Amino acid sequence: MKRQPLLHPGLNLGSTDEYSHDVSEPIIFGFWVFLMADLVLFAILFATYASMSVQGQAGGPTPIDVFDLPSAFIETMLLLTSSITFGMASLALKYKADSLHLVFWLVLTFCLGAGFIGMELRDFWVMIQQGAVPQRSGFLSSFFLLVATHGIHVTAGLFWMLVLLLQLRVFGRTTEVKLRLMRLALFWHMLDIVWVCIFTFVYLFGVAQ
Amino acid sequence: MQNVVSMRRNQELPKILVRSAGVLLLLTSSVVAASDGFINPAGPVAEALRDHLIFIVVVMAIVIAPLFIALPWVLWRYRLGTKSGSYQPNWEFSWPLEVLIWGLPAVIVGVLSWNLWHQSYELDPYKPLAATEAPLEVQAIALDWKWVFIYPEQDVASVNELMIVAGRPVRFRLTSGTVMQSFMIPRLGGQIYTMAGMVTQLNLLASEPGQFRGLNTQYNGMGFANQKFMTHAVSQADFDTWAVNMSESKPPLNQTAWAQLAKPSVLASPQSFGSVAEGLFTGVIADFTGGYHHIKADGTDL
Amino acid sequence: MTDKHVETYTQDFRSYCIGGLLALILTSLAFGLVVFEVLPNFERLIAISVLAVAQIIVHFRYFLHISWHSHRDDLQLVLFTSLILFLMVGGTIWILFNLHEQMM
Amino acid sequence: MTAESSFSLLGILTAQDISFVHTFEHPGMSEFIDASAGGVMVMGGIIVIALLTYYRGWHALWCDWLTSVDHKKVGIMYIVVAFVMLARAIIEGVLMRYQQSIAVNDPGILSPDHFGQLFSTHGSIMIFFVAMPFVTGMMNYIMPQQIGARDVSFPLLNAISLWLTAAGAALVMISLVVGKFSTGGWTAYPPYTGIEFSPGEGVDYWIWSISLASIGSTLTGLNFATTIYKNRAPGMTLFRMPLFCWTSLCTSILMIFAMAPLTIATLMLALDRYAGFHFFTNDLGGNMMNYANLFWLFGHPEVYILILPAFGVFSEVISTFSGKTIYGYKSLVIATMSIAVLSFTVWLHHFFTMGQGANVNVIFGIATMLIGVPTGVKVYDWLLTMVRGRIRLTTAMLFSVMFLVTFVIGGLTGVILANPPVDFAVHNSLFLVAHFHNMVIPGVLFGMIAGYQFWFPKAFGFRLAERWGKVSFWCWSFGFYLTFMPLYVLGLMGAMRRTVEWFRPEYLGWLQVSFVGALLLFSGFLFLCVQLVVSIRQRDQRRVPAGDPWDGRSLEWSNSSPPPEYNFAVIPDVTGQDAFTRIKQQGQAYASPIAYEDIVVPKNSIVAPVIGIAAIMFGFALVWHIWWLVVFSFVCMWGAVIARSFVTETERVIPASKVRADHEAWLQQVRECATTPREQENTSVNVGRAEVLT
Ligand code: HEA
Ligand code: HEA
Ligand code: CUA
Ligand SMILES: [Cu+2]
Repeated sequence: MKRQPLLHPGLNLGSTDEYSHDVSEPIIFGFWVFLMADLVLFAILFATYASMSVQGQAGGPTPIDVFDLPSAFIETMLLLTSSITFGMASLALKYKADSLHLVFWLVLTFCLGAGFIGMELRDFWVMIQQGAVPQRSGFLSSFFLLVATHGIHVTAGLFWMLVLLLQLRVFGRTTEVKLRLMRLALFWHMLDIVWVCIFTFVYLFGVAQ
Repeated sequence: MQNVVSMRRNQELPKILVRSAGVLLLLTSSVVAASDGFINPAGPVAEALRDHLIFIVVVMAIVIAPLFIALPWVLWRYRLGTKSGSYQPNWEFSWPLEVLIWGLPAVIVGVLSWNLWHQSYELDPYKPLAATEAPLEVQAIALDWKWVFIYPEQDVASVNELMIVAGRPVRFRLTSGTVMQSFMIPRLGGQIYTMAGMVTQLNLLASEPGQFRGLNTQYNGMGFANQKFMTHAVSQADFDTWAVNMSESKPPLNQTAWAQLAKPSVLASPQSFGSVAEGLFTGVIADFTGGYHHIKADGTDL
Repeated sequence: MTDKHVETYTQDFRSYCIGGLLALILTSLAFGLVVFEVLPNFERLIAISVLAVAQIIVHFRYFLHISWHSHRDDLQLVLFTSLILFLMVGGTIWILFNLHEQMM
Repeated sequence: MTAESSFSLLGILTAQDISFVHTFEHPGMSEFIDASAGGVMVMGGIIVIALLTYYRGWHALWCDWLTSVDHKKVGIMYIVVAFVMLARAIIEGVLMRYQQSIAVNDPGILSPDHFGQLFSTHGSIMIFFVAMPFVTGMMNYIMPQQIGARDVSFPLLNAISLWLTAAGAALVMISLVVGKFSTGGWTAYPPYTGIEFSPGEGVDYWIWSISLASIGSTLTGLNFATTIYKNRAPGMTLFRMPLFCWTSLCTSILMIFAMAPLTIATLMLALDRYAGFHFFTNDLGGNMMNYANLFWLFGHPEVYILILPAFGVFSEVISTFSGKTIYGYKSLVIATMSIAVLSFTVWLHHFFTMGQGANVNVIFGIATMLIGVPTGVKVYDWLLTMVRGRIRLTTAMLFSVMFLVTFVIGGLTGVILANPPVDFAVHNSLFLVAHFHNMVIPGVLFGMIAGYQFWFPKAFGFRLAERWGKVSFWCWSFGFYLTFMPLYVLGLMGAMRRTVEWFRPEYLGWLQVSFVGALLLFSGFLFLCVQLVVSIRQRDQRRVPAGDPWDGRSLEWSNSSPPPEYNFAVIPDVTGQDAFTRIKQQGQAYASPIAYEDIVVPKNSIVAPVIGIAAIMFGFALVWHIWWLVVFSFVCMWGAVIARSFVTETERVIPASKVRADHEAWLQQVRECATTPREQENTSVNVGRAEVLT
């Protein structure tokens, strides 16, 4: 190899598709910067939740009253598995010449993600049935905003996946589509990290206290 | 000749500055003496604040004054076409200077920080003032656009008028029945926010009898500019007489009177109340924090 | 560094598998701690926090492929972000709890 | 939100909300001023449209500007937005000064409500729609050229950021005619701005215009940071970048991290207002203190977002007009970075008086003062840059010098405010108002004006008239001191901010002086306009086609004025700091390159205007609860993005032959130009080729 290979975070295409790797440099970096800005957004929501879940219950339901821990656990498992399947999709993107594997893994990821969203909506519904609506207290306002913001991100990721599946169909595996898939992968894995924090600091903490 | 002209031009600007600053300072000090800001203190807190301010300015002058002196000199000495200063377009670094320009401000900030540390604890508004007498307790409630003062020990209340004892510390406990506001009596000391459902504290003292303006400093709508009150610092004897007169002659601050006060309005003149409904102050706070039923899991209680 | 970062399928595959496995295990552990009420209350909170941090590191390492081999810019970015997040979250929590204590 | 309003075609909008109708029905001085302002705006819009139609400018406007993704045009458009908004915000400033100067024991001419709207729009506009677009535009125009890049990393995203900012600005302007603006100040503290105490559309206008702008800024930050990290010319290492690029980088980083808290705070406030959430309400567990916390988590870094680019400009201007390398380059870089990082550690100093413990105040107070150290280093580095130089007091330089003098006064008062005990006494007072105007006017605005004087010839190909520039400068300087020094005094005398009427006769004199000062400031602004008009008329004597009128030191001066759309015919190879000065001294300036290559530039795109217009509709619809339009415009925005991702032909190639022809023609022209000695740079001798001293 002539030049020192540059490794950006995420799966590098360098060893199989050098051209795409070369142009990916600023684009992936830019996307990382975006992810970091997004992470700040979540961090602020976490900090707000941290205070409101304790100080803002207003005599209303407390975390332990309304959280369905097993359900959250299953959601976590779904999302984690979807990260692994997206990993497999990335591998297919990098190493497999055909799109079949890629599409298979993406569709699987989509289903897992959709399952996650479905369960989350069910959880919300149950809470609302119990009267634990966001209008009830500061704690619930901040809970719904934090968790729903994550949910909206996942939903956006699902839409994005659909668009990319369409693009795979229309354009095939062009550099542009590849780079978009790589960005979606980063987005997806990052949402996982955010969820791990939600699971731990919202659900587990809420119930453990 | 030409030199003189360009010198004049080059120095015009800083010179004017220095002069106007001087004039300003003079004017300031004379006007300030007559003003009712903390700069003309009427109590130990405001006095400490003023001294702290002066201390900062003096210490900062050590690093700021050199700029005012050096800048005109540099502009003059290194102007285009001069023969005076050497021209070294690539001169870009010097360790001694570097150490100086990082070091000196760092030392100054160190000194200021030390001072800040001590003063902040010393002048913490929650901290009771050192005095032999027990402080006078006053509960202040911010409303739109008026201040309600309750004197729990005397069981009287006044609106838009504050009566305190000269020479005796006052301990305020403050809350708000509406939006966030900020309570301040400039000549006595600093301000503190008042917020619904919460209690903040402030300790002040007026050294001498007198009248001091107080106000809300945090914008809260149409009546903001009119939300002011007069503080009367009087002797203990006068204060006691006043309190007794109040309880004998003024109407009670009951729920009806309170409901009237709580409506947004600007009062034409201060009001007084001869007795205060039990637990009014805590009630105002509880309005925003308590009184909720604990929700049941099945939601029947919502 | 001996290898020139020319990854092979097996290497990459293994990376995702290890990551996935670790992630699932760590989550289950934390869940187990809470459900079965292992450890006293405070220690339990500490334990699940540690597990969460470990899991975040796992995700960064195996899914997002951030490591000391990464491009310097990206690593700097992530580290700098961590610093800012720490300041913002830490500061906010400190301030709000302090205010709460002083006023309620 | 009643049932019928949710389904009505116009939401809760009624004829009563149009300011003209309102004024007609409730005449009064305050209403009259309000309606005239609206009238002026509408008239201005109509005149612009008429002129464009008359001169058949629509096509050019659309094709050359509005759809353009060229960073230079985007930059100029940012500055135009800033300029339009500025015109409104200055007048509001002067109006407020007038009101206060007559309102001693007298209601004056403005109703309290109108005054509330004035300081709210003035503050919000000045920060978000004047200062922000101004610095963003400046960075847009200059930074890519200084690092030797052809454009920013994501040109389309750049245009989208511009349009989002412009959409926010448009919403504020619309509020002049349709409905009212918030009275909550630029900080919009709840619970006052909550639905209970501020029903109506005002706060909603604030929320959505600020949100749009903040998203635009986040995207800008991300774009610039990537550009600086990834698009530098070969050899342009980070530590060879001009300081303006360093400050741009730090500003971008601040934008990336600091906008999120604002976005979240406004979102929460919106949820409180629209959906009955309890983030900042008085009851049910809401906590308004968190709003203050979040707002300033953004708000403090924000003021450094504004000042850092100005610092960059001063570095360039002072070094160039001293004919000398910047003193202490590394220490300036380190200082800039320290300021950027430290700015995330001090936000609590805006609410020292909220009631937290002394320990919290102490930590944040000390952190705040620490910023004084790197700032002081910068100040003295600039001073030392002049030492052993040859200083030319051009307009840009005068502004820079006056900045140094005045800024330290503002810094001094900043340090005073950083001491919690003293802040308890002057918080919310005119002392504070004086402090921050002392930072934003001599700091940010002087910086931007200096940059404008400095780079104008680069952007438009001719120099500005120095004489008018200097007249304006003196008005600005005296105006500033006259306006704001009295406010310091008033603050110490216990006069508070946001006050529509006073009751202390001793304030009167100071207030009147301050008003005179404001008029002077305003005339300073007018003289800047005069300067522009005069310069345009004399443009033929003022042309600088060779592109280097000031003996510039960085790469942007090495190409023509105005530069070609691709900036550099051939990407330069950089060998050190002060890249262009080096090239000149080595005698390699204006040499023909060995080879030319095809240049790929992005094509124009309608995506950004579509998003921008949809964003205006989106904001407007949210303010007036026109739900169908909310959905529609939201779909439009994202539809445009998705549709764009299916477009494959997004770039255009400029063939090497054309690049060669243009560039060689320009080089030929430059070689024929006489060189200008520095003494004559403000005469018509100066055609943009600087004399090189060896
Ligand atoms: C960038 C910020 C900025 C700027 C420039 C200004 C400029 C001015 N401000 Fe400012 N002001 C604020 C930010 C700013 N302000 C903020 C944030 C608030 C707080 C709001 C609140 O309470 O929430 C405030 C509040 C405020 C008040 C209310 C004080 C109170 O609360 O009682 C007043 C009152 O007089 C005032 C006056 C003025 C005046 C007279 C000017 C000007 O007239 C000064 C002169 C400026 C100009 C004339 C324009 C500059 C011209 C250029 C840059 C042109 C150069 C460019 C080209 C030619 C391309 N301001
Ligand atoms: C561009 C804008 C800008 C800049 C650069 C600054 C710079 C600084 N500001 Fe300012 N500030 C504002 C804009 C700005 N500010 C605004 C808009 C508000 C009010 C918002 C509102 O409420 O509406 C505000 C409010 C504000 C407050 C809150 C006051 C209150 O609400 O009660 C404080 C308190 O600490 C503060 C401090 C400082 C300090 C310490 C600096 C420092 O960065 C200054 C550093 C500079 C120097 C110190 C001078 C040069 C240094 C030397 C010559 C070396 C020697 C120095 C030392 C040894 C210390 N500012
Ligand atoms: Cu605000 Cu307690
Ligand atoms: Cu600040």
